[in-house]
Amino acid sequence: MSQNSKKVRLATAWLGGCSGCHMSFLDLDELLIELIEKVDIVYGPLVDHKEFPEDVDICLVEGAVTNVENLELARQIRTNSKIVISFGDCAVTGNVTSMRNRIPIKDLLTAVYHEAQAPIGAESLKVLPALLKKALPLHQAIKVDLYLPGCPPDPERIATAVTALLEGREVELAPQMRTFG
Amino acid sequence: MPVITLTIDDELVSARAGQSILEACREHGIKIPTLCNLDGLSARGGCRLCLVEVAGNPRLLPACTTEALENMVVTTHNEKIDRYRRMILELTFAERNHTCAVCVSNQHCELQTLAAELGMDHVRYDYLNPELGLDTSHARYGVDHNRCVLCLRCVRVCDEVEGAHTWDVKGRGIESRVITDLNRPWGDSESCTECGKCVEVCPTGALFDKGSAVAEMKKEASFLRRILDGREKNEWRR
Amino acid sequence: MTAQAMPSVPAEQSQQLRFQLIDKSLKKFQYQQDALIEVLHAAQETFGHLDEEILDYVSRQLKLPPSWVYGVATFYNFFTLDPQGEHICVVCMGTACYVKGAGEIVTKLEREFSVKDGDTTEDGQLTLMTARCLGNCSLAPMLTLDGEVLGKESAESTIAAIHTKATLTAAAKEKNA
Amino acid sequence: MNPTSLLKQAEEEQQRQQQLNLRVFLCYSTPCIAAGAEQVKTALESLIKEKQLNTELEIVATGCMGPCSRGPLLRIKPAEGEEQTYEKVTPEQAREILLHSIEQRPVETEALPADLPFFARQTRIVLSNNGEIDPEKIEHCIARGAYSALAHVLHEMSPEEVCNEIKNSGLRGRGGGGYPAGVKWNLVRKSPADRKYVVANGDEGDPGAYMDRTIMESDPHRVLEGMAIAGYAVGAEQGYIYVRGEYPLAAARLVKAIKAAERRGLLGSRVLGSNFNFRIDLRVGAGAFVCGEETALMTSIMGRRGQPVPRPPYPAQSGLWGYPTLINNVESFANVAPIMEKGADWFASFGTDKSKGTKVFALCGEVVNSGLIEVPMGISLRDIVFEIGGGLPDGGKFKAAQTGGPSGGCIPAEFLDTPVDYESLKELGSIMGSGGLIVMNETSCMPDVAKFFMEFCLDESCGKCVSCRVGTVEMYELLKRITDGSAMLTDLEILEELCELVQETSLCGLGMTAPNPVLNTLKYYRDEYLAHIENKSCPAGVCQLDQIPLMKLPEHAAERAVFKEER
Repeated sequence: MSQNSKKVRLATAWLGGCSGCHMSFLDLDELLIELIEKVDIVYGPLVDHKEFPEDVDICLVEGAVTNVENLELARQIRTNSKIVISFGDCAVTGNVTSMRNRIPIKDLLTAVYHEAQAPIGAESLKVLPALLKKALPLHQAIKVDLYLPGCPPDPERIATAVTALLEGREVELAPQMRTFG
Repeated sequence: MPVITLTIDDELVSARAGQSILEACREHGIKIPTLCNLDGLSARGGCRLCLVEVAGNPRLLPACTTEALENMVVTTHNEKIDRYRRMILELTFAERNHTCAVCVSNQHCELQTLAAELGMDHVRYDYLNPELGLDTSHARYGVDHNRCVLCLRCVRVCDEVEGAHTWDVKGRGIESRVITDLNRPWGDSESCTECGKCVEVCPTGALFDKGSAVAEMKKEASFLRRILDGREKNEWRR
Repeated sequence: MTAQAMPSVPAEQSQQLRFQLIDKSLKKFQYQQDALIEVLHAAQETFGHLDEEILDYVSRQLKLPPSWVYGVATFYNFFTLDPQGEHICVVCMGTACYVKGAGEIVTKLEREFSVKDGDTTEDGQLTLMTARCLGNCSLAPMLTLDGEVLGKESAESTIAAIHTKATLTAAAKEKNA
Repeated sequence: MNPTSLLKQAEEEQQRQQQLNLRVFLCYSTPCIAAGAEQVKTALESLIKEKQLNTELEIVATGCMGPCSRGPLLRIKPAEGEEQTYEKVTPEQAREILLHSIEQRPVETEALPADLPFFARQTRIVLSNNGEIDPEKIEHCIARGAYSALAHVLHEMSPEEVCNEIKNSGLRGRGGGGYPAGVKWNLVRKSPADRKYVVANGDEGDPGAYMDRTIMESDPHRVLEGMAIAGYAVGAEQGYIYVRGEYPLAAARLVKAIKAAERRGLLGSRVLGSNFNFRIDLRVGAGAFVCGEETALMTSIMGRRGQPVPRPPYPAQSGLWGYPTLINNVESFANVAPIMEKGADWFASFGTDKSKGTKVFALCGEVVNSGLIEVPMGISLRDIVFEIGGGLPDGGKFKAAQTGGPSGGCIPAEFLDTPVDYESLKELGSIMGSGGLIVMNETSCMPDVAKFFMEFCLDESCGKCVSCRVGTVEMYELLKRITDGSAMLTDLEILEELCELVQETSLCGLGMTAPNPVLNTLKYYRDEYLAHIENKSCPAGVCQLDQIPLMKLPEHAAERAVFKEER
């Protein structure tokens, strides 16, 4: 894909989350311009690629693993990425996404798709990917190399981590940069 | 008061006889993580974060309840102790629903800070996701059992400092819950003096001022030392 | 159970009599706060359970904070805050009983009487409980039905024994009526 | 009473017993009652009434005789001739046995062989009165020497001498820990305080253990006497005996025994005419296993939530209400009087180098003769299971012996010849514990057994410390997943690491030992765990294994849409 073979292949993925972590990524502002010189963004909501590509160097994964589709994608990510980063609280802890874990799936779907204000009806359920019994933090589904907590992780954290990785250094976050929430 | 000498982390330090290892460490600026402990309240030894190694003792001992003794050799940090502390935090986070992002105490929470400081960045155990309630029957305060870590600071401050003993614990094991009076809504409590000490000493967002939104609940427990010094050292004259 | 033993006494009076039984225990222990567990034992024996009124009474008499009393009452398995069924079946889940199939007995009882371990049937007939070893391991699997020890039980024999008890009680009630 | 009148009463009672033609001992302990001992007693009593035999014989309703699986047990002791024991006696057989014995005709019901290994291989010190006395009759106990050791101690020995005698005997705590009793006694004796306490721990909670219940039910005075001797030795005037709430009969008998002893001046003020005062009060537990832990037990005696407190300080320094307290297990106290009576050397002649005396075990599970046994320390497990226990029933194959309850472990067949003592069992990853010994055959699944004990521990955790409160639940969740098919190999690593944490960081013994059954079964039966996880098969055929790991994709695409979930 990329003409410059030296560029790092970066992917981002959006599982069960609100996309806030991706928004925070966009908040990198001018750093994005610097970044884009060093990396190719090869997959994710920010670019238009249908399939998760091979040979990804770094993948930032937002969101908890909450349905079968998430799980399949998580596995593809693991198989094809060198470094997988749990990106934001939903991926790291399950966070808000996992607040449904106490509720039986059946009750949950009934409440959302049948009793909610705009009923969608049973038919549409057939196209929804099946929910897992519990929304899982990413590392309980696949092996994770680095944790970047925060809801969302602020741009400073993202910059610190990504810069270190691009420079081939070990990522060291100061305590105040690794708080949940 | 007689003074004793002991070694903490390879350094010779002095302490007053009768002091706990934790107190001795604090006076010398040696940091040991704690959660259930609070200066001014009785020591409990429940959170297990302040466990230290004492030479000659095969078991790790809680620094808060273990008396510092002459010639004791104490290690407060090493690979094993640090790992255990992180694992204990993992268990604490897995026990209830600490969804930091939507907590009133977000960014002002002792548990959250401990996890960041000790490098506990993910939980490997199953989150237990218990079904827990919220009691907002009190006019001024609320209790959210989802955030409670059972440090029992509220129980102790209410009993030891305020003297009301409104709080206690019901049940046991994983079913333990803090309660007011006969497990009635807090707002109906006959013994509660509404002093709010319990809220201020609570390390997490379990006890909060009503009306606080996410990240708005800041707490200040330093009043405790002032009250106690005033009382015990007769600093406050009548 | 005491209530059934004194059917002619009006409810209010019998309640009063029962509080007198607690008083007796309180006096025996000279209102010492340390005797809380003993007093709760006496109260539970008299009333069959410990409700709010009883706990409040005990806490006032012993001059203990209510939450303290509630905490103690809920710490120990013996004390129950809900009224018990007419018949109480306690299945031993000690190791010897477990390896000899006590778990299956509990499952089948739960199914037969539509009751969960620790709960009472809706009609108030049966309370099903499990115990951590009743110390009669040579009788494994064993259980107690209204305090009577039944040894080397099967799910079927237990269900039959409970039905027999229930029938007897029903018959006795009919006779009284 | 004074020592002389005590002796006199003992002699009088012995004479009365000798004048009888026949003494009939009927085991009247809970298992035998459940097996029909009550009906046997009624039949015998009506026969006596019918034939007016009451001057020639007496029926003694005794405590546990031992082989509980053979109950009801009846023993006939004629004034002359051999005594005979009969098993599984029906009321009809009992009538026949009694009639024929009294008329000196041959008894038709078959008696147990006199050299039955169940009895022959035992050494009875603690249980020496079991089956010989009616525990509710203090005269029976006095006739067999009860309180004579106390009389001797009070009038002939100094407290220091008593402590040293215990020390020299090598007696170790029978509650499981095995701490040298003499050391503890001396610590309390030397602790300066104007008030001290003695506590007997009868909160026997290990599932599958009922030694202490039997001792308290069958020979309560033995325990009381031991406590009084301890009180004299350490300088305490008040004792508490804490009985598990599940044991109402033991509590009732102890109350009776205390009253009877007080009435005779064997307890209370000026015991046996000395200057020593000693009161014993009973405390009945209310259903909390953790109260078997000594510091939790003491908070419970004080009427509080039975939560342990960190040690140090130890009870010997600061126990009940902050005063020095000697706390020992009921069985430990039951060993005291015999030691005082026969001497430390005599006691030390039983057992092994480091573990002296005998140990009472509750032998049960898959074994022909289940019941209560007392054996010298150092006997092999094989002798216990196959000689005394008579092996496994129905041709079952021995798989493991579980000792130490939820704090112990399973000992596999290859270690059957290990001597039973504190150190050897510990080396095998189990513990002596209070004395429950459960035999398991091939139909027991080890991960399932580990899960059973973990469920016990999480239920009984007091909740004070995080490691035990949450750790036991998480260990249980992992074991549940291993046994339902939803575990991955990584879960095994997490489990092992968690076991280590809970062991090392829990506040009290409950948490510290809760991982033992897991670690121990992982050590000897790891292949069983692996079979569950990797092959989804349970070698013992116990577990269903019908779940898939949470993070595993359903295999069929059809299962991936929501409507499948809804069905």
